[in-house]
Amino acid sequence: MSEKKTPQLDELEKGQWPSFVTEIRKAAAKNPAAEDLLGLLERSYEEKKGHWKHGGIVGVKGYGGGVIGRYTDLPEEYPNLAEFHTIRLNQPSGWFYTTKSLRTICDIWEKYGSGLTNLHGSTGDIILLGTTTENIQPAFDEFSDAGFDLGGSGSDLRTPSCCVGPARCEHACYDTLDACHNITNEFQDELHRPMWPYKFKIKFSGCANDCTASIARSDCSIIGTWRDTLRIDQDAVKAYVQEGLDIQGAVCDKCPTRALKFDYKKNELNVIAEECTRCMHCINVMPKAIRPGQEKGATILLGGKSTIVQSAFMAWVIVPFMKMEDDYEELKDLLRRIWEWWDENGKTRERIGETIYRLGMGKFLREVGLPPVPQMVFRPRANPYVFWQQDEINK
Amino acid sequence: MSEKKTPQLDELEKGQWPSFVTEIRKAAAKNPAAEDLLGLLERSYEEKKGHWKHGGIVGVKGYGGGVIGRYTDLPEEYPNLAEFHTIRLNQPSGWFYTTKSLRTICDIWEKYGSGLTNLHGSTGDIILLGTTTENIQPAFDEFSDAGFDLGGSGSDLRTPSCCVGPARCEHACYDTLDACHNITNEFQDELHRPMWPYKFKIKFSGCANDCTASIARSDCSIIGTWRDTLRIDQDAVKAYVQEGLDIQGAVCDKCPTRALKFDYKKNELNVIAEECTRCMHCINVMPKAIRPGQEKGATILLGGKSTIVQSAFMAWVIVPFMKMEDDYEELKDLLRRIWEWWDENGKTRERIGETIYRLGMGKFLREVGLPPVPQMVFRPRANPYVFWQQDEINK
Amino acid sequence: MPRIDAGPPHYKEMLPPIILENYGKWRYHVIPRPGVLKHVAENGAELYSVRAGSPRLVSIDFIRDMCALADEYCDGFLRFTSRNNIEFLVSDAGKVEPLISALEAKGIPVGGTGNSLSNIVHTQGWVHCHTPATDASGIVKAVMDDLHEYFTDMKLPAKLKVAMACCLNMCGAAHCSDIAMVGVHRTPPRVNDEKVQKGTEIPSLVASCPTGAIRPNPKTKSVVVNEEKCMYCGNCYTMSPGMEIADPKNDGVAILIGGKTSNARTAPSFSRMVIPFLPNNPPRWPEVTEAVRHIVEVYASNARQGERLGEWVERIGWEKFFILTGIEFTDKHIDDYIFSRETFRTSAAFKF
Amino acid sequence: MPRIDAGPPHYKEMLPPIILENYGKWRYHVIPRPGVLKHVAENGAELYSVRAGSPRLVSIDFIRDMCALADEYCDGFLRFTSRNNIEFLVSDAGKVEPLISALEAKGIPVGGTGNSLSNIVHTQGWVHCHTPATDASGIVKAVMDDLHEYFTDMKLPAKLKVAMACCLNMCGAAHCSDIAMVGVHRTPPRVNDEKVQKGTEIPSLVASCPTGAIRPNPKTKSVVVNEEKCMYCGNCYTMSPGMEIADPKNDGVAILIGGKTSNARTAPSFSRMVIPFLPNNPPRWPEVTEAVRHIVEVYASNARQGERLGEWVERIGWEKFFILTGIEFTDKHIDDYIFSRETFRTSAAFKF
Ligand code: SRM
Ligand code: SRM
Ligand code: SRM
Ligand code: SRM
Ligand code: SF4
Ligand code: SF4
Ligand code: SF4
Ligand code: SF4
Ligand code: SF4
Ligand code: SF4
Ligand code: SF4
Ligand code: SF4
Repeated sequence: MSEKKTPQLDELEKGQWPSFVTEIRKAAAKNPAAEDLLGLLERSYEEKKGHWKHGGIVGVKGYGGGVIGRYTDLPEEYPNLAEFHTIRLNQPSGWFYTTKSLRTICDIWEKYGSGLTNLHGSTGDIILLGTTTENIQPAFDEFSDAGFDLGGSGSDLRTPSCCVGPARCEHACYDTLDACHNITNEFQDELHRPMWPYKFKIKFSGCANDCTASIARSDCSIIGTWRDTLRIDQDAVKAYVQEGLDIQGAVCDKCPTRALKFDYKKNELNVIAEECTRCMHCINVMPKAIRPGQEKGATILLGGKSTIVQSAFMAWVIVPFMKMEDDYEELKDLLRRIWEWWDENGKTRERIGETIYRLGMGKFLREVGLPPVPQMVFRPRANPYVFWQQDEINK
Repeated sequence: MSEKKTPQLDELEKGQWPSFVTEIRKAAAKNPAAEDLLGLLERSYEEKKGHWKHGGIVGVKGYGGGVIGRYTDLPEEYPNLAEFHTIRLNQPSGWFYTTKSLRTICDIWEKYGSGLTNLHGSTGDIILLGTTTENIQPAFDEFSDAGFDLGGSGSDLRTPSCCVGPARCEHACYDTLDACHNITNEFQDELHRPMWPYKFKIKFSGCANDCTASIARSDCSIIGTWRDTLRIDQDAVKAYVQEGLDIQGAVCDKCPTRALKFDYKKNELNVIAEECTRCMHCINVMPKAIRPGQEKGATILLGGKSTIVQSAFMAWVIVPFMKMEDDYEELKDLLRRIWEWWDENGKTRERIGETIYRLGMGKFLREVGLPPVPQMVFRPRANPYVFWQQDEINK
Repeated sequence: MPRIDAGPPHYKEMLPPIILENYGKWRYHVIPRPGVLKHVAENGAELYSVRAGSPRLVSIDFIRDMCALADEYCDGFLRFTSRNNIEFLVSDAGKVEPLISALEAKGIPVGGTGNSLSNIVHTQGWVHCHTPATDASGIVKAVMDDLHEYFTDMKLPAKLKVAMACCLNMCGAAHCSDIAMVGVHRTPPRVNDEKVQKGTEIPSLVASCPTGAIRPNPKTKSVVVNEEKCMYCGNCYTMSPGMEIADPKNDGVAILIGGKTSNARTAPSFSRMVIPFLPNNPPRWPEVTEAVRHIVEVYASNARQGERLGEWVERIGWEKFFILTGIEFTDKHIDDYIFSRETFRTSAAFKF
Repeated sequence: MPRIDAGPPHYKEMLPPIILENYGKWRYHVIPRPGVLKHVAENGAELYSVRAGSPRLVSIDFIRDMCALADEYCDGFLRFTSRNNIEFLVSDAGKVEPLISALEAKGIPVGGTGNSLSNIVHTQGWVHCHTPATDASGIVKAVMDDLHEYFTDMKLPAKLKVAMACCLNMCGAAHCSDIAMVGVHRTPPRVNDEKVQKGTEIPSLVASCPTGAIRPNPKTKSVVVNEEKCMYCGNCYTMSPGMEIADPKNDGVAILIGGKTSNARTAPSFSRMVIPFLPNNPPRWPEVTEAVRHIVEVYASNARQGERLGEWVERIGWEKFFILTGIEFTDKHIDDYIFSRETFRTSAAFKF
């Protein structure tokens, strides 16, 4: 294949942004599958059509997921892509690495794979793109020895991920890295052996800025918050005034609940605690002067997913406030109850949000044992189509 | 029956608000059916249960609607309610009456009915409550001679109604009374001979205050508006300032698009024409100083209805601006096209809004021949589930 | 000779001279006192409309009484409003106060203008309809007695539009009212096979159920109801007398709030359920009147001037509304029908 | 010996000393220049994160190169962001500029912080997935080349989060991004009966169609598609290789805008369709890059400081957005799926 020209892809080596084509080319220099990939991709560019197909399930002993089988539909022409599977490795919390650990991955992948990766996949895994059926197990064995494990795929728990949180962010309301690590380890069975109606994703964000986009991208979104009052340092407020920040315009007027009052005369900023919805805006603009309260924890939201089938859903509040402590027992217990309910009620390929949408929050809350609270809704129902339970009516 | 006690209803003759029980009692003094009604109602109050049932269809020669058949399920006990039908008379535009015309109605109804009425029914008709099958035709004949005609019922056009409009309101952007009268007369056949999948209501409001609640209560809601700029009389603005009106707070800050700028120094109020959405708020607060523009017409909205089956729908924009002139030919033509489409596509007991919801605005607009415009939506679709037409794709 | 399709009387025949002269030429209005609108025309002409409350369900005697007043004070011209109030069209300013006195002497309240509670748009109930879950006129009377002061005064933050519908057909704008009282059932229909067999079109009956709870039963030539799926809307009963839905032990009233239809400031909005059920306690429905008064009072004392009920709640947040009113929030408040998704709080920002 | 279910490496092993010491004790941050975050701890310790763009699809050579830089400038510690940028964790202020120079020398852009365009979250496309309607990496490269200045500068009104998904599965947060490019099909699947017969569970296949367009065909033991009902989502193809959906002549890219996921100021929101279709024109998709640039430019020159793209559009109104951008509004923009009702303008207030 190496002689083949790739005029279209060549165009994508121009320009200022680093080029994935250059990357494939680098891998192609050492690896025949990567070389075939250049050719196949050029062909796709010509034909405006992908050349990958469904195929047999592949995997690692003891695991039900973590590897995505992939086969080209042109195996005669691109024999090195006849099998070109993906291995998903579970990333460390917060995507932190030592160069040593990254190099280990590279070395193993050089041996068993195409040398191409995604850092990272959209769910958060280390994506190792392109290996053969045969190489999967030995590759896994070495990754495992090096301290890595597979991520999720199929109808299971998917690899949880988290924002940088307390490792480098002053806003973090709970330890996202620890929570992510802890939950990932607690639910290894759920992560590695598909058993549910469909996939289930968990993402951890330390505050309402939601730097993992968890509300849109995970079935269970865990967003840090606080229950008391945000803290304001009046000296720092004065310093911002001196720097020329328009506190009224850029902060107070944009507070969604108008909870902030700026006193021009005293250069003092005050918050009406019960009005604040902890949206993070003021803290974002004035991180030196304002920070979260002290009674910290997280809001648990459920149901996020993308478009297929019933439309995209954003996750919604099911627990307004949960302390993130005691080894996350409360969260774990809740997740187990949710999964049990979903397992019993969900249809095949129905995400938890769709199951609840179909059957109703009322049934879900009653059966999972969560108390209904107004925080779960933007507003109550507009229709009067209420279901009554047997014990609520007069016989 | 006259000896029967009505202890429960008696309670409803107490209190400061005029009592419907007193009204029934007045009618009962002259009419045995009204007298039975007191007894039947008292019984409903005891049993917490209605005593009316479905029954045979009744009507007037040449008409398919306008009369609602009603029968008690206790005819033995309340023989005068064995038949107790409603006649719906089409009210004059704007519910204006001379005392002469009202007295005529009373006289005829005294002769043929219970003497009880609703002024008016929720759709707008003069509701004559309670007559026998036998009396319907002679009652109609006399009403007809007196210049009245039946309203709608069943799967037909329902009696249109309109706000007081130019008769007494400075805000009216078109002649609601004339439009209502004209359209009602144009579509007498549609009003009187049920022919559609379900009912169809039209209401006319002269401006966005929507004093007939048309957006919620009618399939087709016709709301007055203007296309140029609202007019501000600066002298009157100054007068309001002098009266102590907080123009910034009560007017500018509440303008939904912040289109109004108040100049404190000059006591001048100005509008950014293209920002104004003609919501009426500023005009409502300062009717002496602000009024609609001069290029007046109406916005046409479609699809309003109450809860059953698919949820309540509010009507939505299908024509942002239509001149209300030339004998309303444009509107009539549009209505005809809408009805034709609905007739072809609607299921039994499916309101037009539900038909469009089921089949999509795209299909509706294409087939009815209306150009899609952004004014039809608050925001575009969030899903990418677009239908393409045969002539739009490459073969 | 009766004519067919003659249409309604022409409205122009019904208009007083002052209106005919100033038709489309009104310049502005003021509200000199509760219940009175003063409209001033471009040429300076002044029309006083005196708005009077009506029970809507009225006898011909009542109408004749009102006609007598109209003859005396306004040359025989009057109208009704879209909320069933009566408006006396007075062109002689001097007759306004005498008319008001005459009305009050008859026990007819004057009010309903400006920032007041207007008349309650309502329906038939036990008086004349066959599908009600409660009465309409009775509740309306009880509530209007209780809230009378808000009709005759203009002491609310904004207009307050209350509606009453006796079943989920909601004949009126209950679904978009500041406060709506709606008759609701709470148990599935009991199928009377005999009645269903007689003249009910089974496929239409099956199709009428919003939740698909009705299945045909070929054996009985009738239908069966999946009670788990039924939410008691009563639509099947509208389709067939055999679907007996009325249940005196369990029928009652739900309260929804926060709707509006005007476009002023904010878009028209649906009313939202705040009390899923209150019992039918005729003749005066104390639980209902109390609940409505309570909501009105909390609104009146918390909202800003000019804020409609729903605008106020949306500003402070529904979670705050439940705290301020002390109304219990339950699973019944959470939507589980077609458009439920839009009501879920897909945001981490809320008040505790 | 490989272990099963050992889980990922512990993150603490991956953290530089300055983070271990100040874990959970950061006090505030500033952005001294585009691409550099300076976090200050309670004890005054300072950590500089240098953010560098990555094509995400990278070779091990690239990773080793980055490791070499990390070794040289930050003691061997680095991380990746949730948008696939690389962050070098520099504890020595003096090494920041040299690191940046070294990166730039390698053609690696530094930026993506504050009010800038960050990296484009994207997917596999023709490189590795079997359901794509377009490529992902190619479009991303073309767009990032074109908008490079917005990555390296912070001259936008607010953060700009762009996503690219190559099919409607939308592997990423395309559905809630400021700008989303989504690969779309436009013709119904061509049923390959043979492939369907082989191992496809027909009931699951039928159930997979959101619009109910697929019916089983007992004769062929396959299925038929009601082409009128199909909106080309491709979900059936995910279920069965026999539902051939790719159509080079008609596949392309749709643009959606205005979504966000942060709760700051306004609730998270979905992206909304503004351009239903642009053709697949590899290798550089000029129609797509132009459309995106145009939207970014109109946004940048019209929005207020601090306003996310969707916040800006919601403030001015979508009708105004279409005027300002000159993008044509068509029937395709109007929702016709489950939650369409909520998007209809049920209000008479709008801009012309
Ligand atoms: C690799 C990855 C895209 C990427 O380039 O990063 C990916 C790739 C695929 N996704 Fe995904 N999804 C990936 C993250 C996502 C995300 C984003 C996220 O997790 O934050 C989403 C949207 C969020 C969500 O879950 O809804 C996502 C929504 C889907 C869906 C639609 C699910 C739905 O309910 O709407 C499918 C369809 C399916 O499951 O059959 C899907 C299916 C697929 C499949 C398995 C389709 C297939 O069978 O070929 C793709 C395999 C491609 C391949 O070549 O290996 N992928 N997928 C991401 C996983 C990497 C990782 O593990 O880190
Ligand atoms: C009389 C009236 C209530 C009133 O007390 O004022 C009324 C009474 C009935 N309505 Fe209504 N509707 C009346 C206005 C309304 C309105 C309000 C409006 O028109 O502005 C609505 C809500 C708006 C709408 O159309 O959606 C309304 C929504 C319904 C519905 C539900 C329709 C839906 O699509 O959701 C039904 C059910 C049906 O049609 O089978 C219904 C059915 C009925 C029936 C015919 C039910 C029945 O078969 O018994 C009621 C006859 C009662 C009787 O005793 O005569 N009525 N109905 C109103 C008509 C008077 C008039 O002509 O002026
Ligand atoms: C007489 C009537 C029209 C008719 O043809 O019958 C009418 C007449 C006027 N309306 Fe209305 N409205 C009338 C029903 C309505 C309705 C419909 C309804 O109540 O079901 C609405 C929409 C209700 C809603 O939004 O839920 C309505 C929303 C308004 C508004 C907008 C209020 C707001 O801020 O939301 C105004 C403006 C204002 O009052 O500032 C208004 C203003 C007016 C003005 C001031 C117009 C004018 O300049 O003459 C009239 C006197 C209002 C007053 O009472 O203070 N009118 N008005 C109706 C009287 C009903 C009644 O007896 O109480
Ligand atoms: C590094 C990263 C977290 C991680 O674990 O990887 C991160 C880090 C920070 N985010 Fe973020 N955010 C990161 C992804 C996100 C995401 C998710 C995404 O992009 O997919 C979001 C939600 C996106 C959305 O709303 O659509 C996000 C929404 C924010 C916001 C809210 C912005 C807004 O006003 O809507 C802030 C606050 C701010 O910047 O004022 C914020 C603030 C911050 C701060 C300032 C937090 C801090 O004090 O350290 C960090 C530097 C921001 C900067 O770049 O200017 N971060 N941030 C992510 C960097 C991605 C990248 O490479 O560009
Ligand atoms: S989500 Fe909050 S805590 Fe986490 S990185 Fe973003 S701003 Fe920091
Ligand atoms: S966090 Fe948000 S809601 Fe709370 S005071 Fe700050 S800006 Fe307002
Ligand atoms: S809708 Fe407008 S024009 Fe009609 S009465 Fe109300 S305020 Fe006047
Ligand atoms: S009519 Fe409404 S939108 Fe227009 S300027 Fe007045 S308040 Fe603003
Ligand atoms: S609301 Fe229901 S019960 Fe009341 S009048 Fe209308 S249809 Fe009859
Ligand atoms: S009451 Fe409503 S939900 Fe119940 S069976 Fe009848 S139609 Fe269906
Ligand atoms: S968006 Fe679609 S085509 Fe792209 S990687 Fe995900 S599943 Fe594959
Ligand atoms: S592409 Fe989507 S809509 Fe079309 S048949 Fe397949 S699943 Fe159904």
